[in-house]
Amino acid sequence: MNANVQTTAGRALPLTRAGLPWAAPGLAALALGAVTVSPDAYLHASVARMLPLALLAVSVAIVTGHAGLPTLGQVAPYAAGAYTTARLAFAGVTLAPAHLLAAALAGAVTAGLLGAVLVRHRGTVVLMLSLAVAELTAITAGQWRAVSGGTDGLAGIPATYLLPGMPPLVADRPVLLYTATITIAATTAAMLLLRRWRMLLTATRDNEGRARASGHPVNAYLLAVHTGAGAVAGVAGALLIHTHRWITPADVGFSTAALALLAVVIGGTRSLPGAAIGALIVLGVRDVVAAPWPGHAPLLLGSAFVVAVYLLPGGLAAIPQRVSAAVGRVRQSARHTPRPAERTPT
Amino acid sequence: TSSAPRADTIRIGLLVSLTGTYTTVGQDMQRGFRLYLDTHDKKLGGRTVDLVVADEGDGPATAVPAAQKLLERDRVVAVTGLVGGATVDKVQTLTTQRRIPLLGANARPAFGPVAGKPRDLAYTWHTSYNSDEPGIAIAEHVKAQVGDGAVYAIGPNYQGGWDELRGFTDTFTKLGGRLANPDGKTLFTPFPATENFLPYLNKAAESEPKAVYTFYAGGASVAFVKQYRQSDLRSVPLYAAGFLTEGPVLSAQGAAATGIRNVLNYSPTLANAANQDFVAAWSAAGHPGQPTTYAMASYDAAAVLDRALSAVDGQVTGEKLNAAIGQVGRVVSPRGDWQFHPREHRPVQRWYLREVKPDGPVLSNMVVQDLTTLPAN
Amino acid sequence: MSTASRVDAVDCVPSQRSHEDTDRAHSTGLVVTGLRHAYRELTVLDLDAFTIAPADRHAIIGPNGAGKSTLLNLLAGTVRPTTGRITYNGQVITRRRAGWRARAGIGRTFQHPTVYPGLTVLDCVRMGGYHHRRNPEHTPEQWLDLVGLAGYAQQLAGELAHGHRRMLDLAVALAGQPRVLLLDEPAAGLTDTETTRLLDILTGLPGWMAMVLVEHDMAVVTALADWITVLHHGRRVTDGPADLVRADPTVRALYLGAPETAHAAHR
Amino acid sequence: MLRIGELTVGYEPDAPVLHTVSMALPPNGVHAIVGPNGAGKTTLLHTIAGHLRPTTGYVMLDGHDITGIRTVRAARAGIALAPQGRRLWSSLTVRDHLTMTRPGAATAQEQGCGWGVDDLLEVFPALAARLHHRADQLSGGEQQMLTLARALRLAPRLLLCDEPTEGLAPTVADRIRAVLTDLPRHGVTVLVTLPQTRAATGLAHTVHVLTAGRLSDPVDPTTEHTEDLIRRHLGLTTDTEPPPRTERTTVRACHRPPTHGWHPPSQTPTPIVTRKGDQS
Amino acid sequence: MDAYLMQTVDGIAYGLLLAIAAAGLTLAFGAGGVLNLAHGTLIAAGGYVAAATSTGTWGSLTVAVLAATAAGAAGGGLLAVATAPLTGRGHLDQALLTFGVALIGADLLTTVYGPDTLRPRLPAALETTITVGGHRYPTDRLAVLAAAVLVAVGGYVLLHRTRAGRLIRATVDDRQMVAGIGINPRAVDAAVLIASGALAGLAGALSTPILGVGPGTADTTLLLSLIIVVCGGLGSVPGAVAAALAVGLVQTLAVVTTPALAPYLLVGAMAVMLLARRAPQPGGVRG
Ligand SMILES: Nc1ncnc2c1ncn2[C@@H]1O[C@H](COP(=O)(O)OP(=O)(O)OP(=O)(O)O)[C@@H](O)[C@H]1O
Ligand SMILES: Nc1ncnc2c1ncn2[C@@H]1O[C@H](COP(=O)(O)OP(=O)(O)OP(=O)(O)O)[C@@H](O)[C@H]1O
Ligand SMILES: [Mg+2]
Ligand SMILES: [Mg+2]
Repeated sequence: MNANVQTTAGRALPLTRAGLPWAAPGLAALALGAVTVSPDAYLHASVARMLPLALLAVSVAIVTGHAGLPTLGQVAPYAAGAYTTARLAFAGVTLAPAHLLAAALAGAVTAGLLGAVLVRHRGTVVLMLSLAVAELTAITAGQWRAVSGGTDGLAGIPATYLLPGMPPLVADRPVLLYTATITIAATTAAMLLLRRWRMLLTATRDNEGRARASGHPVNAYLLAVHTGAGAVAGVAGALLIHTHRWITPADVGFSTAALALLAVVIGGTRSLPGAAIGALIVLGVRDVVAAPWPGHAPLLLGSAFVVAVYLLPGGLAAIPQRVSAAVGRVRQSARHTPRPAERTPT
Repeated sequence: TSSAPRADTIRIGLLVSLTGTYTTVGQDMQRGFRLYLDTHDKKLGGRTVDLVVADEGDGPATAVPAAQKLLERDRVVAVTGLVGGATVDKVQTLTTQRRIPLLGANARPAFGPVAGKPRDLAYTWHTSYNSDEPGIAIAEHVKAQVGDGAVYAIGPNYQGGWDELRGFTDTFTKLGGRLANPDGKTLFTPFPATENFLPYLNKAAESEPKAVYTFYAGGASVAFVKQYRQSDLRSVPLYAAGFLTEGPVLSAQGAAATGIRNVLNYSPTLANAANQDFVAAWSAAGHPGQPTTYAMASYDAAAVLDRALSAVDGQVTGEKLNAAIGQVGRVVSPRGDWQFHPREHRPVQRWYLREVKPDGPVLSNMVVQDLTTLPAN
Repeated sequence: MSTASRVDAVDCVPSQRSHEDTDRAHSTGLVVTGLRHAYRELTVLDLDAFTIAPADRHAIIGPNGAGKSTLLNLLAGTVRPTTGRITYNGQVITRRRAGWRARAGIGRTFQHPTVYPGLTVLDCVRMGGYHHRRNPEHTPEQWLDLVGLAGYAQQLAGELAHGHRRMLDLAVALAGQPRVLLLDEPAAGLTDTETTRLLDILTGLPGWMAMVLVEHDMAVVTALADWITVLHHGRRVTDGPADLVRADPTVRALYLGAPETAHAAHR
Repeated sequence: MLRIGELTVGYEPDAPVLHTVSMALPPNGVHAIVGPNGAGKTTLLHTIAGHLRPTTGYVMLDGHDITGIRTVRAARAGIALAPQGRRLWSSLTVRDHLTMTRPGAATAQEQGCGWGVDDLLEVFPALAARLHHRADQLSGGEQQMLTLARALRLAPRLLLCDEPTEGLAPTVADRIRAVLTDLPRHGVTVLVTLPQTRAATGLAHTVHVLTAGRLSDPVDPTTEHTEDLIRRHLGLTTDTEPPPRTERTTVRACHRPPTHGWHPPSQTPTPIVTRKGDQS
Repeated sequence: MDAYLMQTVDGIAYGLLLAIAAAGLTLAFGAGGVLNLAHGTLIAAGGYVAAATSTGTWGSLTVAVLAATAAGAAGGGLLAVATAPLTGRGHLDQALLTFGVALIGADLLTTVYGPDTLRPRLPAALETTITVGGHRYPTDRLAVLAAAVLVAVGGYVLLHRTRAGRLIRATVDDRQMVAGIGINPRAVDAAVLIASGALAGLAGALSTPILGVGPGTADTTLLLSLIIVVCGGLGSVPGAVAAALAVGLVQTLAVVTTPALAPYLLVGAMAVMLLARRAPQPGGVRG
């Protein structure tokens, strides 16, 4: 059997295959750089404001795409990170590294505890359990007034400092630079870690029974990934406080979770940069593109979702592959003459 | 729209909910503001107004980006509207930072400290009221009505509900009133999830209250009123913050709402001339039903801006406009004349006791009596 | 559930195995006692005692639905028994999960192999040996070579033909370096040549490895097994050395049918 | 009955699995395809049943061009497939499978007979005992029986069976062979893939050999040297030759008990987890 | 005790009201495998249509119910067309599409009917209360209770007792083999969505007289329906009814007995219901 011929042919070009996962973060970094350089303060503030959700979407993509557990529950570690940061800031701890560390820890612990329950389930049950998690997070945030300030939330959270002695991070451009750096760094770190785990997680998603029969502690893998994603979500929560300096329970509730999950689908479930860009698209449509038509943001957002489903099967992440496949088809038809249309029914 | 406005044109941002739970309120506020413009030649203080409307949505998550766009892209000289308390709380820091007056026309939250310092309210004004004022205003009347009897307090479980109910219960108990609630604490129902109030109401009936006090708004108020009349409480007098029966919800409630006594700073049946003009203009503009307190407060916000802008010379800036707002003095309003409280930057105004009665073919909140003027200086 | 041909009445026939074999199994093999598995009221397996000692080549045969796969699932930890006890190397493992047992050396193949459709064939084998010390004598490539899939190393496992998947499943199981290998119909759907290759692979495995073989192809069973257990309705009908069992009239009536019909000429 | 011409089929654009395959099946017979694993047997049956579209070539049923028609129409035209790998509806019971599938109207009339649920249960008594079990609760062999029963229930004119006896006990396999042999008398043409040459020659009127996507001319199994002929077809074109005997020693050699990691159990019970880095 | 009896009756009535709301989703998502997040929007559409049609007479009520059902079916048909190209692309893509459709639909509904909360007018006989065991109880809820029983029985027969019901589930399990027995799986998909849309429209007409219909209706009903369908075990009518009753009782009995926990009760109960189900023994049991 000419198996070798069969396997190499017809696949994505080798260049896109190897370079693809890194092209996206590179491009994203470039785009963000361009935004930072531009003089438009509104642009700076808008993009900075979107990045926490982008990082949350990355965390959702890790759980949904890589662990195979569709989740709305990552808002819980997000909330843990955000409120930890807020409380630290109110308590006088204003150093960004301390915030990030504490938030990551809080997120990981929260996700670890939730994961212990969630990873025993699969599919729709996970989705609904995590929906319960999202709702409970928002409700708890609303009721626990001492921490969250009630349903109206907290405002006027002290600004953070990158290092002692530096000016506070309040101006739009530095905030954007800082947030973008953290977002890209966290995404890249997650991608690197996941690359090492790719085989294990694919196996777990594809055929859990076989994986267990080969000695793989499947639930432990999933718990580890869930916890790690929780740390990312915690960092995203810290960024939320750093960019907004306010928070309401609704920001850590179902609607945020749903937006993050939809961003992940737009990005192409397993692609972390895709998820982040998906989040930027979603928020961009809702907050920027729709602004001239007040009251019709849902209409535009809905249309964007519909268009994304039809035009981007497989999400943003699949675009390079589809392009290279199209190129392949063109080449193919150039080489072969089209097959004869007539069949000879004798 | 980012080009600089001409000298005789000024740009004003109207941030209201056009999507989500509070769309009705937001729409009314927009109608109110535009009504003032339309009846005043589309000019405020002699300047043509370029009104930029932005959607507040369901809360700060959508409202803050919209506010930021108003401030940074459209460079408005004032922001008005704002339906939700949480939104005001967050947007206020943005406007203050940029020295642009924020002239809220609906919710006014408690404004917690910023970074440990008390909130700077120099640039923050409201043409509405504090959320606890309706309850404060009606407490004495209810006490007089129930005598020694107990009152059952029930409301939605969120900041607005907490404030509204606290205003009533604190004042009521200070006056020696007794709550019928088992532990003396107001019953708060999950918000916005509750649509079936019957269990709560039937439960409340067990404590045999002399009256019930409540605050709900929007869709929940329709369900509440309808189910109140189906519950074991049906013949117990119902007192409420006026939002329960304000605006289009009243027609959805239908006959079930008749007889509800409620408190508000406005009624379309008020007999003053400003109100008669206002109501007439409202109908003339083709808007359905009668104007609401939301529309009225937004109408007044336009009126305040009108007076303030006429006092500003030359190029309008946020600072100049803010200073002028502080000087507007008496505002002639459909609710009766009022003026800003010098420190609190909100109206010192009269509150009315209203009752839902048939007014010709439709139901209306008819004024029964004046209650009190708040805030007391 | 009552037809004349049924042997429901037959209770679990005691095992014929010698005491030495059983003792060996107690210290270093798998021992099953009083194992019963039921789905709701339907008992699908009921074995009083069943032992696998190192170096055993133990075949399990029986009609469809006899409970053979269920027995393998129970041994591998994929399902939990309703009652009963399983020990391995003298240690009770009844409550241990499948992953733990696999790491402890109980490997298996599946009756309906799918392996990992999204991984390449080579990666599938890598995943099989993931929990084991890398051994230069047994690289994944060598395992693939052994089962004859070296040419497909970079193809996705989901795109393999059915017979190839079965061989890949075996390679994955072997990569786990088991001490007890549970094989569920490894020859089903294989061609003559592949069956020969399979037999070569299995007979070539280290002698100390215990093997439990579920198979309907009697040629394979005869070539490999030195002990056969016959199951029916979850109970042991008989067991014994291969040739004795094959000659057993009950087994013929129940399972094998007349030897001539098996491959009788057409017409 | 069925004519296939110059069929080229593949899963990816430039890597066909079947190369210009042609064959003609006379009606009312049992026809077998044998070939090594991965030769493309399943691919061929799926193409006939409309699950796959060929890149070139044609498929004709009773003189009608059915190339690339959709599965629904193929089924309505009287083609039933008993696929490899069961493909049952896991949430339905055995009874549901049988009652839901109904004889295609046209074929049932023509044939004047179909398989009733009771007939099928008589052929597969094991299913009768499992009528109310869901398909995913059946044993492997029971699933295989149900796959066949479902295809038969459709009363097809052309029955495609992909390795129908896989995983079946010898007695049941015999019964199925008997059923298949009997089908032509009811006007059904059977195309069956079988991995084993002997099984095919015992069953079919004609045998085709498929190797590496190329189909041989039909072989008549009644002639004397059939099996040799088939062997030759297989042997001539396969590159996966039966391994020469010498290979066996290499296999052995590669399985010396390893020195570490995979060591033979000693008589004394050892800690059993052999995780990476457990012993050092 | 007597009071709790009343609350229990109300819990059952409210639960059955929710069961009606969830009926369409039970069919589409539970049985048909289409995660239809536009379900709530279809219910709202039915509600608006009913509110606009009914004038308080029996005749207009009948027309309203029929019109709402037809509107829902039309919406379902639209969804069927929209989701047809997505077969085989998984739940998340369906979720994205139907969520988009839901957002668009909600915008259109508020544009057409305005943002106010509307309530269909009922005939006077249904607006009153009747006395049950010394307590008064609203007639409209009893009427809905009766309608719910009809819908549930009908749904049970359709899904669990007819060939159509089996076809729906078979199509989810393996569409190609459904085609292989001569039935077009796309037709099955379309029929499922149209029927589910009709049920949603009907639910809108039946529930809005009690709860009203406004911009928030779609989200609230979608959430409750999802909870009921998933807790009920996806596609089982008795399961869905049981889950609906459980939710109904939680929302009536539990919230008044432990008001402090009221905000947590609904989702908490859902989580408990899901966790109480034995965690599935994941794949591979079938060797
Ligand atoms: N979905 C697929 N994508 C790509 N290649 C495939 C796919 N399915 C099968 N193939 C390839 O096509 C070839 C023929 O496969 P097919 O399943 O038709 O073989 P077969 O003759 O039926 O083998 P077996 O006897 O093992 O069932 C194999 O090389 C296989 O790898
Ligand atoms: N999850 C389940 N629920 C109910 N019954 C089951 C379940 N799994 C298996 N069974 C039943 O248990 C019996 C034994 O099944 P098992 O798979 O062990 O049979 P088997 O001996 O491997 O048969 P085959 O040779 O056909 O593979 C079968 O009758 C089957 O129907
Ligand atoms: Mg089996
Ligand atoms: Mg095959």
